[in-house]
Amino acid sequence: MNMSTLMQYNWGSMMPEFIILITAVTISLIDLFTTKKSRTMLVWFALAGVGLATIFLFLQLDDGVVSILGETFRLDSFAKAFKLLMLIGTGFVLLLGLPSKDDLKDVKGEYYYLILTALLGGMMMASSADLITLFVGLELLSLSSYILVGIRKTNHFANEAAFKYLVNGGIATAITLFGMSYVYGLSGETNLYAIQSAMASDIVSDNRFLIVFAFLMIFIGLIFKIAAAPFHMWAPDVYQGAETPVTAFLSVVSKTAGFAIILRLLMVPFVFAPGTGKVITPEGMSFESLLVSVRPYIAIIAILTIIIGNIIALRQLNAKRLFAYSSIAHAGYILIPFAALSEMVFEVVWFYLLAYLLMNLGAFAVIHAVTKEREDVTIASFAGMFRRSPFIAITMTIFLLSLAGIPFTAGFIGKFEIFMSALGTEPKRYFLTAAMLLGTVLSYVYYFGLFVQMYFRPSDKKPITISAGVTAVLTITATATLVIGIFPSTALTFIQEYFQFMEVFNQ
Amino acid sequence: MSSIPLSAYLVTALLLFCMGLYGALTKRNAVIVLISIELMLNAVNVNLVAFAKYGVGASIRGQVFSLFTITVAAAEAAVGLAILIALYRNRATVNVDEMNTLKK
Amino acid sequence: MTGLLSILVFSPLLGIILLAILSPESHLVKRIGTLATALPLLLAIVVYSLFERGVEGIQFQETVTWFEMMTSISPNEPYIISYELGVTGLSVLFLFLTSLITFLASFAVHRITSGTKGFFILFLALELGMLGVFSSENLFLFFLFFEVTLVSTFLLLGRWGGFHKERAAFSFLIYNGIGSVLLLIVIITLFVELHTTNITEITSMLKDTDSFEFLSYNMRMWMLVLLLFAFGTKLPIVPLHSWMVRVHVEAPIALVMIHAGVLLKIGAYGLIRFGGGFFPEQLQDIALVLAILGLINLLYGAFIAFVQTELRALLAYSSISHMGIVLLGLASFNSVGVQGAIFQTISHGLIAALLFLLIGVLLDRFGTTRISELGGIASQTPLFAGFFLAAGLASLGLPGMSGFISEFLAFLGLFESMPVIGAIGVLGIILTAVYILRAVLAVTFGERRPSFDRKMDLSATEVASSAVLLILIIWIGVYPAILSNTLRTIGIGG
Amino acid sequence: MDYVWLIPVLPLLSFLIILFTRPVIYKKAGIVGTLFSGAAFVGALIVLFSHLENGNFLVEGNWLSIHALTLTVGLEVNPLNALMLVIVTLVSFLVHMYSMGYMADDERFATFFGYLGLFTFSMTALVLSPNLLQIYFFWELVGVCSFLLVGFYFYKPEAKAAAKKAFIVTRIGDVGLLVAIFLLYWQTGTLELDGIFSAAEAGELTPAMITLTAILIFVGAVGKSGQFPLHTWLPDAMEGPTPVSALIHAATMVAAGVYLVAVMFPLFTASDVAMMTVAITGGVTAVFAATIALVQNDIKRILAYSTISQLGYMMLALGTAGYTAAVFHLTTHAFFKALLFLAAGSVIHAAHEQNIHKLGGLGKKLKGTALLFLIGSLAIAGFPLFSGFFSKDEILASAFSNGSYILFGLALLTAFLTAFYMFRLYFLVFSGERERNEEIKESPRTMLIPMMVLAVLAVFSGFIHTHWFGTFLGDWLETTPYPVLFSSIDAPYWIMILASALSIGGIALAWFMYAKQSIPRNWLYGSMKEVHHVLYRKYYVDELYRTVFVKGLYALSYFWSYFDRFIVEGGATAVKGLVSQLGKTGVKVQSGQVQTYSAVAFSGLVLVLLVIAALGGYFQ
Repeated sequence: MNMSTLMQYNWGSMMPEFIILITAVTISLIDLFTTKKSRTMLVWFALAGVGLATIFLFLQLDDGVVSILGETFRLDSFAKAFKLLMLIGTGFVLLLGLPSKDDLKDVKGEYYYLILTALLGGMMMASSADLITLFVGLELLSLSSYILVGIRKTNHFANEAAFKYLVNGGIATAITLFGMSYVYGLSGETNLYAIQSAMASDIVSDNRFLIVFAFLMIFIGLIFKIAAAPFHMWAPDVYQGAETPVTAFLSVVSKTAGFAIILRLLMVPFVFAPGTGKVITPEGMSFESLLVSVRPYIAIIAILTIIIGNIIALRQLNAKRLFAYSSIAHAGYILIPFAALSEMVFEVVWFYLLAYLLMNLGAFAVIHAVTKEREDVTIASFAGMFRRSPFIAITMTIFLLSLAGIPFTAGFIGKFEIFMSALGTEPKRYFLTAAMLLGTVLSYVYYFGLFVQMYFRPSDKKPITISAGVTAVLTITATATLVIGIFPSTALTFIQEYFQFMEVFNQ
Repeated sequence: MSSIPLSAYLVTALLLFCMGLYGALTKRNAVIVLISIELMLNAVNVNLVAFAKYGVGASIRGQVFSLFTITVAAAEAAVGLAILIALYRNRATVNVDEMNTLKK
Repeated sequence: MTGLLSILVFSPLLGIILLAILSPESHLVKRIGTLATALPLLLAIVVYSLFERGVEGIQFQETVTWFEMMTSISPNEPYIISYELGVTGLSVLFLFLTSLITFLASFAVHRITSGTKGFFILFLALELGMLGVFSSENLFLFFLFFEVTLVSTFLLLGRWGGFHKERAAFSFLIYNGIGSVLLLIVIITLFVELHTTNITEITSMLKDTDSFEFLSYNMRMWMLVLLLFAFGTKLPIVPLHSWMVRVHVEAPIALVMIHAGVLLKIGAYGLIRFGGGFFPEQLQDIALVLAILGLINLLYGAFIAFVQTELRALLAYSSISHMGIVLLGLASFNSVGVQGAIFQTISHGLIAALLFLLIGVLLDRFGTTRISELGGIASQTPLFAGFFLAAGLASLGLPGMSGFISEFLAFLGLFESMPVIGAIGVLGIILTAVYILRAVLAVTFGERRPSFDRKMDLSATEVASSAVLLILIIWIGVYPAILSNTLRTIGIGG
Repeated sequence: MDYVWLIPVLPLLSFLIILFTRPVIYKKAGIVGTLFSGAAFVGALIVLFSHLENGNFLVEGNWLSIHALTLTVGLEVNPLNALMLVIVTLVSFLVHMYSMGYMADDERFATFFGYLGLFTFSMTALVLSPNLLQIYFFWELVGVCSFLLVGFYFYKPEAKAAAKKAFIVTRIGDVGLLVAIFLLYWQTGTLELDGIFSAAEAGELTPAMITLTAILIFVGAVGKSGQFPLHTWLPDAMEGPTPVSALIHAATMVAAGVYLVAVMFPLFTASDVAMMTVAITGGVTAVFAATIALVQNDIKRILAYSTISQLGYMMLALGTAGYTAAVFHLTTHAFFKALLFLAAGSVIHAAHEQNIHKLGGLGKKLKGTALLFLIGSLAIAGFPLFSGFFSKDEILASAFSNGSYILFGLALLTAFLTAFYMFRLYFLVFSGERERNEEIKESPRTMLIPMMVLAVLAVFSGFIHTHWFGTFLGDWLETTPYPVLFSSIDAPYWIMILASALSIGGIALAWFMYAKQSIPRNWLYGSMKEVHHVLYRKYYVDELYRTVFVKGLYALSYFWSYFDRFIVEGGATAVKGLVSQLGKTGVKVQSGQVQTYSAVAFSGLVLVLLVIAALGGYFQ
């Protein structure tokens, strides 16, 4: 690989990544040479970077599949779609961090460029076509978020949360890697598409149990990122310990990246891999597809996640922990189309992640606003919210309704599609449907419990002042939630026009 | 050419992995926990390198992969220790059992 | 007259907006609130009068494609969902009922002491939901409006309810939440199989035989059972009723009027329109089960109502008992019985509304609805006593009032298909008389209590609103053709 | 004829007018009501005579049509209901007039007349109905009017209880009728009388079905006419104002049961079992009530029991195919029983006392009333040449010619008892001497005139059907449009003599005991204490019902309400508890120990791997 080959790559397709990288580096440099006072501009800088990257991403929407750097970096609809979500999410998170007049002191430069590097990692995960790059991206995201969680050095909750996150994350990574190593061993390839074709070989079908084990190890390792059972238990502690914007980042961007890698890394290479079960066809005995034979286990994991998330959420008093469990439950919902192997899995997952991004970020923005006055936000601190700040109350209402999947919100359409994906496949996935049904009803209790606080309970406290950033986030997310809920076509047609998700499979 | 079969390497790696896991799940000292995680990652490296040499369609990729893993592992260790130090500053302990203020 | 239905359904929005910009202290709130409920009533009357009786099929149909879902694997067959409104003879009656009862209930809202503005806004939202439910021609749309009623009722109940309001609100939420999600399952199953949620299309698609290839008999049966659960919770069918008793006891009177008058009827409407419309064969096969359930409702409710010491709980159980007759009529599975069921839903809507309107007065004047604390009030409040007695008689199915003809038709239908169950069922008629008279006489008759002197009798508005309801009740009772003409085209399955 | 509809409408108008102008017209309500009912009476007379000229009349229209089902409404005039129409309107008119005096100083004067109007409307409409549904419709309405009027003194607990009892007990009967209607509809496809009868004749109904429906209809009649075992409400109904007792609970509504059986007679005659049931019930009731009447002390209750007994008499007649006899007795009974009640009312009005042992010697003070009461008593006792004499004789005759001598015996016994208890009542109230301090004066003319009219009828109405001067009534009744079976009665004369002997004997016995007092009054009490007690407590029927039905109902209801609270709600609560318990454990597992978390995750992985290895057959 010489210079000329390097030059002839279509580097334009990596433009968003480059922009984020450059912004991160510049911010870190500026951070070195500036005083605390003038650091507010960093936020704007970071935002500008993200914005620019988004613009470039939009410019790329129309060009087809591009893969460079020896097939390691791949830009297809799948990548674009998920990158888009991550960029938007990060943008909102940065807006949340927009400091209001009174708290200039705790502006930390590293916070901004670490978020950007984390984002960069996520984007790499979305659009890399090689185990190695995937792994690097994953770790870039993980390492940056470990530090982000513990960024309040002096707060021992933050330290503890960070440490827990790190230990769990490390083990998860190790498990994933272990699985990957076997995949490499059996295929001799690290490129996903090469693996895909190698999977058809006899060696693989002879060691098909090994490949299934590898698959499951990778999967279990990866669900750590999306906080699905049984790898969910870190989430509440970490969410609680971290600063709210960071929590928002973990629960939205990092989760999106997690789904991106799960979908790509588990669907692309293994789509033709042989499974454990035998099927008798007219032209002789063959093995069912691996995805088919592991489906029940994925389904069980999804169901467990939904049940655990919702049931434990019922008993939470701390708002952040509550939403941690709620986001666990939502991870379970999003796993359903994957577990159902629905033909619309990509559309559904993407749409739900979009809805989830809006409503969850909004909810965390509200928590952030409430956090400003007191350290730990409990359910009770929402009491009488409608009197204290109607704006927060109403936006929060929209987010809660959306999370609960009540009509006229994005969340409802998302749930509707998930149900469709579970019932639209043959055979129909009744267990998944039932689990989601149960989860939804359980979730009513704690979401509407917040209504009780906000509208029914009296409050003696003073009105809440919220920063411009939070206001912006709340306004945008709330509006978007409603708009997508009432006119789903806005999002649905966007998918149909720009994202041909099936690209992800072909070379 | 040594005549050690591939499976031997794999078993070694598996044992290594399990030791690491055992350490990570049981040791009370946070530092040891971090080290154990490193152990697990190294198990992966053994796998990769073994496969790269004797595996199906043996190729250089495995070794490249392992290089990346080593680097990342180093970074992870660094971050881990940094966090641990911060924790130690605030709590004056590295005992994992005492890191349970976040619960319920 | 296209767009008329949309105007009707969304007319409460006008009031909502007006109230939203109004200051909570403004004295206009109550007036505007009531006026805002008058508007839909007018429109509903217009729709009702323009409705062509005896004409088959949907009227005032409106169709706008809303959005479509496509899968990248099979993009050529998209899932289309459109905004479709339309009324049949069945739903046009419910539209009128809804807007009327809401209008009358809005006077009861005036007694609310705190947060009248918020109450009215949610109240109008609730009306919007109900109107939407009854005029949607599309299951998806139906569900959306159904949920709107769910949320607004929860908030109304939880904020303005009685002592155990939040408990009541949550049990309402959970039971109905489960119900609605089950309904959603059915809707989606039909949607993914038939690629449409238009009620008429689904009905016709399910009729033709080759649809059995992708929707087997058993599956239909399951869907019917799900529907039975979904709407049975609303109706409610014993033993899914405990939430409903709580709501009756805890909710503010204006809401109870709506709840007993209209919301419970959504259950009946759904069962008739979807259960009967989509899965007639299956319905016929479980007719016996349905009948037995109805019988249980009828007698169970009556027995328990007999020993209630609190009027609102008593009326709650009486509602359960009366809804049993709806089930019986439906189970008879002949046009007479089904019409009886429909008659019963309408008539019970009016009667329940009237009864609770009076209960509201009772609460307002005497501050209690415990039978033991009342008695002999006919001496002080003769008008109230008169109306209360009349309402009671209507509720126990006195000929000349709407209750009688409904029960008569329902049982007449039932006696054709299952005389034995009918014979047991008529016991319910006796029991009804027993508990209604016990309650009514205990409150109005008896020795005069000096402590009740100087209690104010019905006010002019109260007399007017009660009179309107009573007149309708008697009108239907004396000239039932007024309903049957509109329902002429309605068979089993709406 | 075409203006028949006016007859029900007029009283309805009076009801509406009074209802809406109640506060305004107050005292004038009486006049309004009387005028309208008077007009109705005139109308009824016109109808009667025009029927005599140009026969039966029927007009019908659609009421409700649903797919196959078509229900009609209509008006019919045939001999039977033309006669009933006259009776109803006449008595109603007289009672209206009487009430102007009787109710004069009641504060709810207007309301009372409103109710009377409503009742008259319902009763006349009931009589004019050509189909079962319509009959049932007004059947219930008259029931409600009776309920309202019994509970007229709503502040009296007894009145409240009585009203409730009246409504519920009759409703039990009504349900029987309702079921009969349902069955008949699905058997014959119509509810119109001629349709049903023709279907019955054409043999579309199985004999069993005919019997069943007939008996169910009879159950309805039993409820309304206070026949055993549903008689308990009627005596209590005496809590209502006395004019009401005269109008509703003596002359008209309670007779509706008999009327119903008469209307459905073709159906009954088609089934011997049904006929037997009717006859036996009637006979038993007649004696049963008469025996109770022997020992009661309340003037109105005695009359109530006598009413029950007399209605039983009519049923007996019908059961023994004595259609004419029954209708005949219905007519005469309407007059003399109304008279008796009004007279009793005038006594109560004057003396403010209902206990006959506290009354007495009123003959001097209330000459008019005493005379009228005497006429009434003679009539009911069947004293020769009084109206009751002829109608009773007719019944005895039909019972005899029917051939069942037990029933005949019962009838005779009843005749004797009736004579005895009526004159016991008369003598105790009017004869003898008693010093009173308070002033007792004769009732006003508005009350006396109606009684006089009735007295005249009580004396002479018997002559409309005699075997001496002509059986006008019977002949006329035979012009009915329906296939009614008229049994030709050829009774030996000794029956008539025996009957008169019995009545005179009863009167004499009463005279000896209560007027001349040559026989100790309380010999029954003295000699057969138990018997007296059983009779006095009305055979303990009320007690029985209270323990069996009322208590039973309470028991059931409480059982189910506890079931509701503990099983149904308890189940829901249990589920709730289970879920939150799960939540608790989940929270416990969340120990904050980071290594637990990873351990859980890893064990999950291991579990999955083991399972898939086991299921996938890795271990083979």
